[in-house]
Amino acid sequence: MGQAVTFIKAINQAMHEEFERDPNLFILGEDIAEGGVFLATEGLREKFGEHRVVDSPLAEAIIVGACTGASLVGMNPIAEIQFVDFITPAMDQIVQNVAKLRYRSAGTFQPHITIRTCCGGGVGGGLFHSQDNVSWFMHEAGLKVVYPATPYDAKGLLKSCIRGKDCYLYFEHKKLYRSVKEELPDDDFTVPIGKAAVKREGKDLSIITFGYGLQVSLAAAEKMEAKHGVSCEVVDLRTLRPLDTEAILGTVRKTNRVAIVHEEKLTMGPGAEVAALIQENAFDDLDAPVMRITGPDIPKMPFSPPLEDYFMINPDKVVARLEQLAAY
Amino acid sequence: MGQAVTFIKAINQAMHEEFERDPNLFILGEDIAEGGVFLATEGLREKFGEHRVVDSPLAEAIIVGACTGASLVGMNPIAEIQFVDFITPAMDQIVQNVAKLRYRSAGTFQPHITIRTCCGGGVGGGLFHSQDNVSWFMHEAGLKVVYPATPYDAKGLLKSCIRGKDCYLYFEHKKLYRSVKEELPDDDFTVPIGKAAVKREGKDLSIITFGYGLQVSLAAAEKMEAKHGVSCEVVDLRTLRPLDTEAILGTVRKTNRVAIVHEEKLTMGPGAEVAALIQENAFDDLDAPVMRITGPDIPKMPFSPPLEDYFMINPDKVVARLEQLAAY
Amino acid sequence: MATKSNARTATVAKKEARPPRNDKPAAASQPAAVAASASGASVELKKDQLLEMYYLLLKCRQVDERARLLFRQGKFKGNFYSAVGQEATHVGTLYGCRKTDWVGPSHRDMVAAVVKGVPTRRIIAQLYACVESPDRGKSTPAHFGDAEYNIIIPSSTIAAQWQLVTGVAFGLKMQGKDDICFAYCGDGATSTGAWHEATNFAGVHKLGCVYVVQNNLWAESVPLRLQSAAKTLADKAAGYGMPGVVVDGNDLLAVYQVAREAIRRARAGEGPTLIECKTYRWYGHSEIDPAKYRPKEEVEEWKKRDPVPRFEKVLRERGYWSDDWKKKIEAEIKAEIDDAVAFAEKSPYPDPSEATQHVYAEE
Amino acid sequence: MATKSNARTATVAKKEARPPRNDKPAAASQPAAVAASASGASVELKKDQLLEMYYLLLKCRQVDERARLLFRQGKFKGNFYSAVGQEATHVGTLYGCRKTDWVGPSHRDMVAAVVKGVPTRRIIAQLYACVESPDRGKSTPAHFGDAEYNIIIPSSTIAAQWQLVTGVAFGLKMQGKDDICFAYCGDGATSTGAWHEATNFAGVHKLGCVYVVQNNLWAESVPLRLQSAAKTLADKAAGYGMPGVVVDGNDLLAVYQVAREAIRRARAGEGPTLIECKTYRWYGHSEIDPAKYRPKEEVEEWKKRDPVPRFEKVLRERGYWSDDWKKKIEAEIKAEIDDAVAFAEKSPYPDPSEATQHVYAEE
Ligand SMILES: Cc1ncc(C[n+]2csc(CCOP(=O)(O)OP(=O)(O)O)c2C)c(N)n1
Ligand SMILES: Cc1ncc(C[n+]2csc(CCOP(=O)(O)OP(=O)(O)O)c2C)c(N)n1
Ligand SMILES: [Mg+2]
Ligand SMILES: [Mg+2]
Repeated sequence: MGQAVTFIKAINQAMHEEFERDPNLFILGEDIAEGGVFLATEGLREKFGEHRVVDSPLAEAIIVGACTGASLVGMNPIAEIQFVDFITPAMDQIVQNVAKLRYRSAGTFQPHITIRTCCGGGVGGGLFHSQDNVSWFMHEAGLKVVYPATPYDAKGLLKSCIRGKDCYLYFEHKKLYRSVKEELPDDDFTVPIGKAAVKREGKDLSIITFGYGLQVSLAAAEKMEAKHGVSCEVVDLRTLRPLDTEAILGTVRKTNRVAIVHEEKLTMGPGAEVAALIQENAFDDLDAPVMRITGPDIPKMPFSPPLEDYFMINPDKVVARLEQLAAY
Repeated sequence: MGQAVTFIKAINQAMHEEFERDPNLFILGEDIAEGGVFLATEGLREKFGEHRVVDSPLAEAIIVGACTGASLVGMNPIAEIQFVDFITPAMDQIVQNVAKLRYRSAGTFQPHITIRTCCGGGVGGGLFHSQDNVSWFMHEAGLKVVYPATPYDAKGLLKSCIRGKDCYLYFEHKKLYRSVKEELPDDDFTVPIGKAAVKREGKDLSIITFGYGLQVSLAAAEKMEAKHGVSCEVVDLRTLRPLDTEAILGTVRKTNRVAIVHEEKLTMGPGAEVAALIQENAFDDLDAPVMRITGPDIPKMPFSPPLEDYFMINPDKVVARLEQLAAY
Repeated sequence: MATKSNARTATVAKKEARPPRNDKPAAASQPAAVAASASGASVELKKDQLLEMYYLLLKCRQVDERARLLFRQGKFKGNFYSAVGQEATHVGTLYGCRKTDWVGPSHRDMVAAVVKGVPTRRIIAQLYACVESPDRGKSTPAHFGDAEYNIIIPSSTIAAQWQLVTGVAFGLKMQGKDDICFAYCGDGATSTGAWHEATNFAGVHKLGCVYVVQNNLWAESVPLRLQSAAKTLADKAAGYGMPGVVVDGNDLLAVYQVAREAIRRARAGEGPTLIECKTYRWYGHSEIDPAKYRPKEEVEEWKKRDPVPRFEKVLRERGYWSDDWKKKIEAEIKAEIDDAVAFAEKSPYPDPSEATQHVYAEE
Repeated sequence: MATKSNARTATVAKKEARPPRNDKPAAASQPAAVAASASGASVELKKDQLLEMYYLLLKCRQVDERARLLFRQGKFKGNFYSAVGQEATHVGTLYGCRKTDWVGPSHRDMVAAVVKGVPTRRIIAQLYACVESPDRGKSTPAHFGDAEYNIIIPSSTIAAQWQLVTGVAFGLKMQGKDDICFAYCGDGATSTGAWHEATNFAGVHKLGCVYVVQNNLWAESVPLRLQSAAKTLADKAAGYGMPGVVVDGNDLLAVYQVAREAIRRARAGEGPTLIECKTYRWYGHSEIDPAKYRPKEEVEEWKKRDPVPRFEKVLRERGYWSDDWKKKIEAEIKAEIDDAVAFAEKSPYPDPSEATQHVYAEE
């Protein structure tokens, strides 16, 4: 194993290695050639040149459109949307062009794109640097949606997107960028898309989560163990479309009690689909309703610190709800 | 009561009456001054002039942006998005400006807009004239989402939007335009936003639906009664955000078995939220898992007739699933 | 004029008078706003090339008219967007292009495939949404695409093709290839954000794009005066740092000449060109649109500028014309279309199970 | 030049030389690309008006610099986007406007509120995200809006203000009012689809908009050459059928003069104008951006064109200047800011329960 790297470094490494590996790989986005706000693309321009690390005009639709078009002649594009809050101008391209081009041409046109974007709150970003918006894309057949929570998964999943044949949205939670570190193998590795992972074994109840929710859930699980002797299993979805139904139902059948934890707003958040799916497929295994522990139904998220705190999930908030679940 | 009018005529009437009532009301959209593809705006320009019935450039973002801005000086705008398939270019305006302007200004700026759009398949429209996309907007705090199923509700709900203070998306299913007729009261009436309605009483199981789903569900309910003596209650949500939790839980507590019927794709479709909500709040009242009877997880929807048929819900498909639910 | 700061040689473009910009009848407000025809003077084309161009023009017309007829006969479902009246914009730009060049057609550009050399059977099959269509019935009729011929399948969302084609050109540039990209759109499309972002991007990267705006004065029932206040749509080009040219879109040789220079620039890596073709659609926006919003005189005036007899006149002037030849090719084309129709009618709809195919490349 | 087809009288604009368009140091490629200053010749302003303009210019500078300081001192969270170096674009356009005129600022235009006459306490309170802020802490610092002064609260999404202001102008026109709308944005914003759709719409409806593009050569670290290939950003105006003017954005009177004509047009119902102000931000994109991507020489060159001493020179030339007066107003402004800071520091954060307020007008 190499040395411990941060989440953002893992992403940066993945791109460096894949740029080396595939001469057709390029990246297009705003403010990337200098490394970007979070240094995700640090060193790429210096090493691979500005014809492969391309600063785009301030125009999210054509970032996606140009990448998609370029993929039709065999290029391998990464489109960076600086913040997922600014993905809305590209909605038309993503939903109508990217997601449907393969389908509407009966597979004769084969778009391939990795759309990297950063998301999530709790970093003082306010209403326009804290959004998730992942739910919209989970709804769209033709897209795959990846949302890693650890450096290992971040690196392995990004490589899978870049090497894959489909159209991917890849979410990076800002709060993870420098807060989690992990030793990564020196050797090349990938993480399969569409597979969840049990990140903590447990037997009394299950927490299904992803992204920053994983950190919060693991901390909450520790507290539940320490405080109540309740053993929590924590499942990291890693991919939000397609959902890993098998893994989800597996943990439900094991513990019979399940909570979904995410930062995104409650109504029509990712938890809605997961909860619907579980009760549909494992109704008789449930000893309690599937619980959704999520952000509130207000714009994500107001700036002033007490308002931001109100919005954010944290271990204590999760524990308070899990206590109810355990007692149901 | 007056004479029976179609769904589209009810919408047209609502606008005529409200244009008469409120001199600040105007409508902006593509191809509307001549009446539009479906004649929703028929006669408005002739009666109220082209300064109030304004053909816009082919530009959905500014249709919404201009209406929202105009509302800040006290105008009362209806923005027409010709097909909801073409709402994606306006996503940025709807989600970031419309939905959040009131909130981010702590209520000091007060946008008000009614975004009318037509949706739904089964009319040979193919991939770009059959979409729903309603799920995205159900997720957004700051928006209200209305989706009527009958001429009476269409007229009454549209009036409520026009007279309301919030920002509304108003969905019109194309298949309903001329297929349903109803006698409407001569007197002015409105239908409250946020209230579902029981459209058929029943005691054995509940169907929760909206839009074109209502027609399909009512037909399926008849068949269930005739074929199996199963009495189905049919609840029309009418508003998708906010959901009428009380009405939803009411029917669940009455019948203990519930299916959600909608045409939109399964994953993260409106049914996901409704199912999650029901099992959360009425778990012990359920004798069977909440069932989702919906369109498949493929782009909505392919053109060729057998492919379209594959996508569409219909009474027989619904009955086949309801039989399973009744037998659970 | 937008070409001002990007001085070019195309005399045709400069001579072009502007058709009327409002929705008044053209004839009333500005009679005979047809540009002096380029009629070949500066265009060096050999006889067989000119005859081939006429053949293609006629074939576009016949294929399009047959498609309309088939729709009205209830032979296929959905809708159809006729390009009749606008065919010179397709032939003039695409004539002589490479099979490997890319085309991004919009809803009204099915006949671009005719010029690109796609067999008529494939085109008609697309209308029938049958398994012999390149899209196996997934997309609506007239949204013809063909991966074999590098014709991107249109999406209904206006300017989608503009974005994709720009991306293709970006990819080709990164690969050092000199294949180029043609994109087509209407006057209405120029108002979209997608169009703006793509055109601007192509300007920045000097992409090999030939952008063809078919200004037919209407976007559905919306007249140009409510679409744009620009003097010409080509005026937009300067804002993207590219040449903008206005041309009589019903004058085949004029279009051809303007396109040649745009093609040369694109292939040489000198960047994109925006060509505004002033033209007109004879029929409604689609076959279900009676188009009552257009004054009869305007329609009549434009029908007089029909590109087909105008080009016939050129051939006559040069002594290349023969009525027999015309009859012969007309019959040939008709036979080809008849065959295609028979072929499509025999081809079955896809099996319902195909609905779930092609959503992803990897399950 | 885009003004070509819309001939105007502003001599200032026409004399303007273009600052360098690439990311090479300005000094190296094109030394002293500063336009001949309008220096008042044709601008009729009385002494007290000129002094008031200087006062506002200085106040913008001081408020902005204090905001930067407060951020670096950790007094408020979030981020800050300094307009230092660009203040003449705000004072020159907004000086003398009505309280009922509308302003659509972007992220870098907090000081527009200073010119519009908003009390400094409100502005500083916004930075502190406290209950005395007009937005009660809902939005991020520097995104200052104020319904009392018709200043639309900015969204981060670039060009959102452009869209809203255009809509306001549309509403005002329908109401027959002659209040007008000012919108501000950067060079980067001109690439967005939202910007295009709004500007085009304003052209079509001849709305009362004064559109101000602050071309500061950079959009974050992205240089203008990767943003646009247009000769000037004002070249875009012709594509919308409106006049486009380039002006030295660091020359207060030049901006003022160009803006007067735009304001006159807007108020008279003659339609919008696009003004490109060539200017420069002295500091990073935000306070967390060291802006290493800009050559030192370029920054130095532009600091020499500081609008404040340039306008001081004008006052001196006219014999209106006095060092004592400068000291006096400086102290006055400082005192006002000190008071505002003390005020904001005492104001509490909102109660968490406010998080759920203002989502809807009606529950
Ligand atoms: C984004 C989007 N908005 C609206 C539509 C509906 N629509 C289809 S064609 C059309 C008019 C197109 O006009 P123009 O660009 O002038 O092309 P023309 O039909 O005249 O060839 C409209 C509004 C659409 N397809 N896509
Ligand atoms: C739609 C959108 N995309 C991206 C961003 C991120 N962003 C914020 S400011 C900025 C650059 C703005 O540049 P410019 O328009 O030139 O204004 P300046 O900052 O130079 O004043 C970018 C890319 C955003 N806020 N909104
Ligand atoms: Mg047109
Ligand atoms: Mg800038």
